[in-house]
Amino acid sequence: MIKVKNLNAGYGKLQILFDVNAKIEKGKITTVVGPNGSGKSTFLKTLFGLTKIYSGEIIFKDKDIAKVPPHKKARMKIAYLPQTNNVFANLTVEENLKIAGYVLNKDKVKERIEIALNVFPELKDILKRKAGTLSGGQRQFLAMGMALVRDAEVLMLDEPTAQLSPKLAEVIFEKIIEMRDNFGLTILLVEQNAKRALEISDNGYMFVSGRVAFEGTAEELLNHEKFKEYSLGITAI
Amino acid sequence: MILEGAIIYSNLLVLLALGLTLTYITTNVPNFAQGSYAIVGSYVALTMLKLFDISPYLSLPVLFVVGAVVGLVTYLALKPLIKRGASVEILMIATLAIDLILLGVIGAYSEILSAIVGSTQAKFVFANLDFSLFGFKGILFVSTFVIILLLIGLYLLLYKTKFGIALRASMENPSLAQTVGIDVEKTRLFSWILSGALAGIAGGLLPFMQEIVPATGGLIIISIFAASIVGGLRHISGALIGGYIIGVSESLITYYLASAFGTGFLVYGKVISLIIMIITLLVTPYGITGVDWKKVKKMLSTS
Amino acid sequence: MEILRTENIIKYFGEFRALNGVSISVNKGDVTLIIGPNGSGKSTLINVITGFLKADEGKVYFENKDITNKEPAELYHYGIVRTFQTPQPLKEMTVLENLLIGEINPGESPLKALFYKKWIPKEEEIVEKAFKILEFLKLSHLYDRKAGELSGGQMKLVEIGRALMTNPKMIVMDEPIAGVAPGLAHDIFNHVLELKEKGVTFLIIEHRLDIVLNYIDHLYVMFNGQIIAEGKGEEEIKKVLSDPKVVEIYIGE
Amino acid sequence: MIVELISLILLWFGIYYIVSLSLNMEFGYAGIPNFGKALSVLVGAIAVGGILDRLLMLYFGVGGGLIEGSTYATSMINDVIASNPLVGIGILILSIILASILGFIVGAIFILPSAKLKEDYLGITLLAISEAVFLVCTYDLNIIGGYYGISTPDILAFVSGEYRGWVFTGIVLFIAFLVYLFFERLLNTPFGRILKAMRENEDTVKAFGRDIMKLRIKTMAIGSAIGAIAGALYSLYTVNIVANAFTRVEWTFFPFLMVLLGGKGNNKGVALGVLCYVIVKVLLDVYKYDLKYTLNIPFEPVWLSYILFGVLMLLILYYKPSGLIPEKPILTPPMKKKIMEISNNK
Amino acid sequence: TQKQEEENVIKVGLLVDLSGGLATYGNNEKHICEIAEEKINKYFEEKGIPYKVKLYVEDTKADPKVCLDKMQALHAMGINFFLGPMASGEVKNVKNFVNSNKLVIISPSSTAPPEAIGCAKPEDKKYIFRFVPTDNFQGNAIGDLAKELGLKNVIVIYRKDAWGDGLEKATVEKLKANGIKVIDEIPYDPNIGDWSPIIQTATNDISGKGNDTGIIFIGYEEVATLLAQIKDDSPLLNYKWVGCDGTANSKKVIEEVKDKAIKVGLYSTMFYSETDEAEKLKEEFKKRGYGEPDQYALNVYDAFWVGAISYAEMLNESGKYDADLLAKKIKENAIKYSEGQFGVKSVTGYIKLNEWNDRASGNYGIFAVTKDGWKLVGIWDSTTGKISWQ
Ligand SMILES: Nc1ncnc2c1ncn2[C@@H]1O[C@H](COP(=O)(O)OP(=O)(O)OP(=O)(O)O)[C@@H](O)[C@H]1O
Ligand SMILES: Nc1ncnc2c1ncn2[C@@H]1O[C@H](COP(=O)(O)OP(=O)(O)OP(=O)(O)O)[C@@H](O)[C@H]1O
Ligand SMILES: [Mg+2]
Ligand SMILES: [Mg+2]
Repeated sequence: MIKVKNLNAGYGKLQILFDVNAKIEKGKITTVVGPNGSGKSTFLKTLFGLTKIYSGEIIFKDKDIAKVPPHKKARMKIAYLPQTNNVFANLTVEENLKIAGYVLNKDKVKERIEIALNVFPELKDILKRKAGTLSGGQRQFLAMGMALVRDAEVLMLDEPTAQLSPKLAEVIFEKIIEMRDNFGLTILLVEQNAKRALEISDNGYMFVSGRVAFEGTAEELLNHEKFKEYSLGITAI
Repeated sequence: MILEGAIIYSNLLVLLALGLTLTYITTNVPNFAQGSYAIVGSYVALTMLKLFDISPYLSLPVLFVVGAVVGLVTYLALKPLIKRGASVEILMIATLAIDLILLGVIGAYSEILSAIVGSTQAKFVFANLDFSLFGFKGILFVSTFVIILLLIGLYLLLYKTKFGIALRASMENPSLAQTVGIDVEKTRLFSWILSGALAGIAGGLLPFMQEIVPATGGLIIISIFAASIVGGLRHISGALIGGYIIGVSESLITYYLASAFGTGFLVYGKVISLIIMIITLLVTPYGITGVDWKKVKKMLSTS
Repeated sequence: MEILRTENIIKYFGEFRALNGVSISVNKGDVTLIIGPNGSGKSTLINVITGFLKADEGKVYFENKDITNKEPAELYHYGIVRTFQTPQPLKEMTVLENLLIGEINPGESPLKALFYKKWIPKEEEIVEKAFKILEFLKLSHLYDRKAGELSGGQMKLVEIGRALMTNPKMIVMDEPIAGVAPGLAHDIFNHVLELKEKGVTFLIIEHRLDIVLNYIDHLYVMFNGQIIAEGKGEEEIKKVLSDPKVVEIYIGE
Repeated sequence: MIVELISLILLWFGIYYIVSLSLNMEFGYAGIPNFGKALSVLVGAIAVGGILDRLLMLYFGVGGGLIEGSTYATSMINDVIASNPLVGIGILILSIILASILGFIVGAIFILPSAKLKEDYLGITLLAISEAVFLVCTYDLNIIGGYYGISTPDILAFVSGEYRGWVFTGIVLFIAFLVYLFFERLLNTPFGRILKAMRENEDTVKAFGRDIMKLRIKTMAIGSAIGAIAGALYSLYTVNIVANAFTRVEWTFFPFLMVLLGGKGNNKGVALGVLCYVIVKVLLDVYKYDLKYTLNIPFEPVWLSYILFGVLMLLILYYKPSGLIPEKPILTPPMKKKIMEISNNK
Repeated sequence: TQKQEEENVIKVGLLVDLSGGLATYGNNEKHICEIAEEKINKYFEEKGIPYKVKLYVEDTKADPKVCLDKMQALHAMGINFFLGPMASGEVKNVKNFVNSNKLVIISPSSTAPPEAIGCAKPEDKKYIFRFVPTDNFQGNAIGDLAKELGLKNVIVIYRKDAWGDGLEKATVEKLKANGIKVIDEIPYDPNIGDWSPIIQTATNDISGKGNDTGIIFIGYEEVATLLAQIKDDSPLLNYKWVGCDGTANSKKVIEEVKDKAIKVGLYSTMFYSETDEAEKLKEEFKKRGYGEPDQYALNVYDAFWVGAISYAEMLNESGKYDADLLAKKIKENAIKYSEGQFGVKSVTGYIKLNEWNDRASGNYGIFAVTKDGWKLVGIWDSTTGKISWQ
């Protein structure tokens, strides 16, 4: 679905990603793990066009979309859920959901909001509240709900389960599986809840210092040395 | 009489404050050039009057368009800065620079116009051109009508349409707005155009009340800001409430103070309105529309 | 020995009652964990304890002193330090500066600032300490990076690092390891244990039970603004976690 | 002509640099949107005009109203200064002390609304307070003579006319330099750091034990004291005080422009910003007439100069959106030492 | 060569308000100075005087600080002789700069007493000329006019700035001396937005008063705005109004509120000179499309002439700029010029300067609004205080 070739990207003059090559397969879940600051979020942002690309290609449906502006990507049915600042704090929950369906027509939006609210019934009681007053977790599932409203083919999720209770985190993982299995969505997932994420994924990538340190199936990654190093701590002050 | 004047004055402040609030809500830029936008409108209205003999009321649509162009040009001037992620303060200072440019343009234009018309056009009013209805001044009706129309329109636009939500969304978090497919560029452009257009209209009506000189924009900007802020910068109805608070305290309250404590007080209209604004803000730190009424109700019911 | 106690805290947001009579007790030198579904009021409780929200009713005692509704700045001087769930970096300042703020330096008084002698020694001390903490958090190579330009997890780490700069009696942390790589998360909790040895008390909110359960002494479960279960010691904690109600509302199958 | 231009540029550089430095501490460092900066400058004038003048009138036993009285009293003191320069210098020092004390007090009170107000609301409130005081001082003739104004002593009455400008410029530059040293010393410290932290995130600063209100009061007290010094110097330079000369445009907005132009949070940057502003302004004032005659424009060159000035400022902002010299982290000596160590180890 | 040309140019700075509240006056002064510039250059050429005058106009926004800034800049360009500034506050703010740099200025409109602009002795004001009498003259004229009009009670509405304040005080003093009762003194903010508090206050004051009551308006052309905002059926329009030189001959009044002005008369005082020179100048002014010049514009016109002639004489005698000589010349030439000794005539009548270099002479014409516009209806004689009605 998406093919990344020799991607070099960063913020202004600061290069973060170095020669990244990756393949996000259609209808599969691809999970990216890695230490903090290794460039996972930057990778997603770059795919969506929110950073500076120095060189490389991003092939989507046989087209290089490296230079397509983000709001147009949203229209190409690519959805992206940022890690931080992922809701509009001054808008109400309802307005947030509505605006998530900005590129859809009215009826479609209604329908999608319906779907999102069924997945996150907790949102129903707080529709009129400003998103800025929500608890951390509530905010997170509002953001997820917004991703659902978008009706995308490709879903890029940056730590969707952070700050969620174990129960809700599990709900999210199940939804992700469901979206792949029932709707055929292509999903690119970044998670620090790495073990669980890889358990449900097809493919796995590991980033270290802005480079791809591992590429393979999720299972391979789970059993790899590098993964163990990353998930068990050893250092101390 | 005194009430009529106060209402008209407040209406005009509301109009000016509306534009300010609008760009603030949608682009986060406190626009110091808002006053001068209006004055551009005033001079265009004057031109229409002097050269084509068109009453300022009738030229309101033209002013709407001219104001929109001024808004557009300002936005284009600010765009490189917004693109480079300039801070709010930088943008605000940039609008100051634009205000200065507008002052220069207006001044130069007033000279050119004077040369064409054959008399000094640096200073003018339309008050004498006004009609009167039921013993009230025409401007009272026109300004009230325009405000009602604009408020309803803006309210529907900002709070009831998808595009309105998009406007507010793109101000708050442009990059997130892009991820949902909003063309942030377009929304910004639109709100500057609209804000300029509102100022253009205000500019056509202002001379019915007060004298216009090239620097008038700079003189009234404080009252505009005061109105916009005391009502609450985050909501368009703030401009309405704020305009009335400032307008009424500048005329009505000042008048009553003067009749109680001596006519010397009459010059302190601006001071009194500023003080009332400060007090209002100290009581309601986020402006009147920022008050949490539920909380107030609870407080009242418990005490 | 008890260090912190809350009695019947009630907190409203408008009409909504976010805390509905919360009483907890934290023992000195313990690591106490609060869990509960999203929106159950955990952060609100912590905000009340640390003075960022004012309780509508109820009392908070710290070392048997009434600290209800005191200003956050004052509570710091009682020995309470906190982190925020959403990181609060000083965005335009460097990572190092972000940490240095953790400790108060006499040079922050304008009068003393003019006389280097008055504050240089302290400054040397905290700079030294800050670099040690950065090293530990794997951030030392980023010491001069602006905090606003960090990754989500790194910001979280800076948040923790700043709290570690001080020598408080109690550290209150709101989801410290959300978004932190699992290995580093373990490291952080190992460090928590080290500090605990030195007598520091911890009150923590966290959802990542897979990591934190190994490190705690005391557990509270919150639901709808109330404490619904409590357990002290390994046994009791296990019991609480297998309580069907807790499983239903929080842990899931 | 060149000589006069340089003197003019230096004089204004000095005065505005003092104002801008203090604004930079308040706004650039502490993040207080002090849109009432003009007030502190006006306070300096009040210290000289409202207090010192009255003292002089008492001393010389001049009766009558302040406006005429100050004229006579200052005329008498000028005669004294003409024969005894020390008196002039004494009055300069006295004025500076009076201004900074009064500025200090006013600044501390002025910021109190910030206990409740944030950002824009605070900014406009400070502006409103400053504007209200300005208007009252303009209309009420008993404070500093309102729109008539009052005279102040000529501290350089012993210097002959053609050199007065130069000597005064020297004094202003010297004081500006001292103020610069003061701020460098004051702000490259944990104090400066905590101010910036407050600007960035108040909650964090609160959580770590600092009293925001106290910090603000200290900042504004110092800032206003310094601003008042500029006001006093300006009054002594013009040898009189006219209340409506202390407008928000000249003493608040333009200093903001200078600070942002130069780069907020950076005292050296601010110097560059002030210099740019002053040079552009003076050169435009002077050379706009040539523009008119070469371009043959059909209106007064004054308008052209407004336009050009605005455009130039915009261009600088485009070119350097975070100021000519962007903000740098505060490096205290121990930080420098440690960083050196690290880079040596690499 | 260019350098020679440069040396033969007399640079004259004009400091006026072009963008603020006094913009119309500023523009009038600017335009009339442009006319003067042409005429003077022609005159110099005809008389074989080897100089040219060149005008440099600056906008002070009526802000004393800006005024000083601009004067400094102009001085740096080598300008030593200035016309203006307009307001007393501005004059005061530049006073020291003028004295220490030995510049010479002639203000056409600053009327505050010398002590109020910081001059303790005539010596302090030796380079500062004002071609306008201080407020006492006009105050007396208005006071006498009110008396002649048969007024027993008056309300004074005045502009709250140095100009309005001074004239108001002088007028009230004279009114009281003339046995007229001042019911109320109503100040207004020069940047006023809404006149209704003023109108309401005046209406309250005047209600039930007999027709020996009048309204004295001391301000500028904003009287037109004020009148425009007064409703047609307002009682205020049933009384006589008296204006001053700020309102006299205002074109705006005729254009915008002629009917109301006719109703109240709007008797306004203005400097009067018998010469038809003024008429010619006004004609010329109108012809160029500038409208009607005001009193201060006429003052600055004379100031320009006297200044230019004196400057040229100074250069002839000493070969360079010499402030003391120039000041001396201006004082002498003011009289010669008034007497027509240079072959041109004063447009504001006889210009006699007192020891403070302020104008100390002048009769006032009384103008009123009639169906045919402004009309001279009487002349007040400064020596007798009598009015001869036309
Ligand atoms: N400022 C506020 N205004 C209104 N409601 C609020 C505000 N802050 C929190 N709430 C509400 O109070 C409830 C408790 O919120 P709180 O942040 O304490 O939850 P939490 O237990 O920390 O949840 P999470 O695990 O998701 O962070 C939630 O329903 C939340 O929406
Ligand atoms: N806006 C920015 N400007 C400059 N540098 C940035 C910016 N955002 C992130 N960085 C830097 O880029 C690097 C990679 O950041 P990124 O957010 O991609 O990490 P990540 O892998 O998502 O980490 P985490 O697990 O902590 O979210 C980090 O070193 C970070 O400091
Ligand atoms: Mg990330
Ligand atoms: Mg929480």
